[in-house]
Amino acid sequence: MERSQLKNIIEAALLTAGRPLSLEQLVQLVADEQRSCSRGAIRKALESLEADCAERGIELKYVASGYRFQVRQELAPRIARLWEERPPRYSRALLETLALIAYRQPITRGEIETIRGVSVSTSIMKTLQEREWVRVIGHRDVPGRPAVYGTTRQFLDYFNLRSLDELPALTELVGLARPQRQLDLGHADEPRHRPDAVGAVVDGH
Amino acid sequence: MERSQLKNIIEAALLTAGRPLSLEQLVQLVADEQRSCSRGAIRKALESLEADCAERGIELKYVASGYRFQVRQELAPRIARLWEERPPRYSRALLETLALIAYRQPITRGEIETIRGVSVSTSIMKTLQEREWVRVIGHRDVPGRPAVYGTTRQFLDYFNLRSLDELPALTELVGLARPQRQLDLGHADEPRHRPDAVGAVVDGH
Amino acid sequence: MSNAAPLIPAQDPDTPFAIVRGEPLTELPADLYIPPGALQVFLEAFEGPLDLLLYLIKRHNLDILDIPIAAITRQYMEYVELMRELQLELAAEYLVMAAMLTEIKSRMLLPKPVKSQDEEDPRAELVRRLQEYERFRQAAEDIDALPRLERDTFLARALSPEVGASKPLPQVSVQDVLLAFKDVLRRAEMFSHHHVQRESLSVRERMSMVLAKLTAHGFTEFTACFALHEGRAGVTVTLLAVLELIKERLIELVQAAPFAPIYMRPAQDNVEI
Repeated sequence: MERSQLKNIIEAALLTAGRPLSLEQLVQLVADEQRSCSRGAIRKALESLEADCAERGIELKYVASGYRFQVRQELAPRIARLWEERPPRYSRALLETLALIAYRQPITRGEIETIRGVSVSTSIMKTLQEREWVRVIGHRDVPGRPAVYGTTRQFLDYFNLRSLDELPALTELVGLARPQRQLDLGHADEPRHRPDAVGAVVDGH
Repeated sequence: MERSQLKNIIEAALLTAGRPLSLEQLVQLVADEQRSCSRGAIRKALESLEADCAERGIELKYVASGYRFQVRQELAPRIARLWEERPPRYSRALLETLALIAYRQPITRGEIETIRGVSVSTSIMKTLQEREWVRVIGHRDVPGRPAVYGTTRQFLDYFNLRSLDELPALTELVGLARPQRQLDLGHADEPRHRPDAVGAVVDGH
Repeated sequence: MSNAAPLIPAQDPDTPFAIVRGEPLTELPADLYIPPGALQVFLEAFEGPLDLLLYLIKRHNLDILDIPIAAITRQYMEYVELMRELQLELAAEYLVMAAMLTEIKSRMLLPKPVKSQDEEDPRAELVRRLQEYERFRQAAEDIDALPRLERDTFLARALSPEVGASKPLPQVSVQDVLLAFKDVLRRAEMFSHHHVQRESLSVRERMSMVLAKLTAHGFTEFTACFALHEGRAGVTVTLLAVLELIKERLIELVQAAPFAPIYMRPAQDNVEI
């Protein structure tokens, strides 16, 4: 397969899939009956496609589920004019719930409520799940066996992230005054939340 | 506006609109507050975009309702593998939204959200409109003048109906073979629980 | 709020201390002489007692690690009272927090004979919770600021070729639609007392047709939407549809003078009082 032909197939596939495609999926896609195509060749083609975009209004982006072409951020306001509807805005309650699930997964609804200090509405949990940003990844082995939630790859894709690592870092807890010192330590022991371990489970999906 | 910037906007617009764009629509889109852009300039940009595609896997096509990018015919068999691997299907959220529009039209997005108890994602409304099953048929005269949606001729055609009258009434559900239990399986959309893997994570936390 | 002595008078007047519905708020309505509506918006903007407390702490430029508990409790209680007076729905969590604050206050007042090393500041737990919540409040803002699809970027797509192996579209059956409808109604608890009548559907359909026509053509003569060849039943359906559209404020009837032809048009922006 010629180089340019390979590039063309990959470009066409990424533009029609309607979702990001992983390197693995691209390997399968371009594999011929006769011969397969190395991951290296595909990586090269992707790099070349990326370079082709340098001056253009779209870019090749690598997110959690793979590669996709998307509009450059600086053009987005103008492109948004194509639609009558404004982009959805999310409430603080929903974003705080999402943040807690993202940084503290696996987490139960009850635990979210404890940290936020208010109950979490069912419609927020439903909205997060319908968006496929969040899903039930198991049940905590305590009475009532409450569901524990985690974020999905679609969440990462939507927010232009490759992995949970790329989430903005949580602010450090500032040193507490004397009497609270111990509490502070108790907290600092907790590793800065890096749910890579969880990532494995989520990725398995 | 520079030539290349104009090209970039047009290219990005055609690649994201999800529908062909007419020259008129492009003129409006690129029009600035300060100055407008001649149809000639846009035609030139389109020609240049077309030329850029000469060696690529996609081409700029002019169809009845305007311009659009599409994958070259000769690549079709390759791309088709994408769908073999993962036949597309609609989410429950989309079907419920469609059903509410069909049975409750004319209806606003807000009304759909009230009944469903969940916010409706913009991509669902876009998908339904791109499929030409649903369209904006007016605006409700309340603050914000929200769009009201109704079903289309194409919707009836697809479902082989002469008129909405022929949509089954709810009472006919009784006669449907599909047992109640299967409905609840809808919840099984939720990715399946994998106790071992998750358990490990939960415990490890 | 009315006669409470301000805790700390000094604060930068230009620093927004709260974001209410996306708008930075640099000044709190100083007393009750503000329209209750505005206050309501303000109060509803709190995401719960922790949020409210953090706001009070910021507002008065307090050190979160050394909260003057008596003063903050008084302020907190004033808000809670205010919410009650305005008959805002007051989540139970606000009252639980009120009890917690009162308890901390009384423990702070207890004389401490010997200061033991292990003794914990009564405020410790509250401080911990406030800080924890604040982190995630910030994290939520950070996530909101990430470039995201449908707002800061859009997926680029090209059409698949038309002939041959074109991208298949998901298949849906009428049953799927009906089941989805039934499902959503059941969830909305409308199912038991709501049956869809064939008749009402034909009216619904006609409503869409009339509305689409008016949206496309603007003014249309009232009589023009009736197709006489449809017979009495058809005309009745159209009439019902028009009446329903008027009721739902989707269209309006206009008549220039008595006995002049009646026109229909899509509902306009009416002057709001």
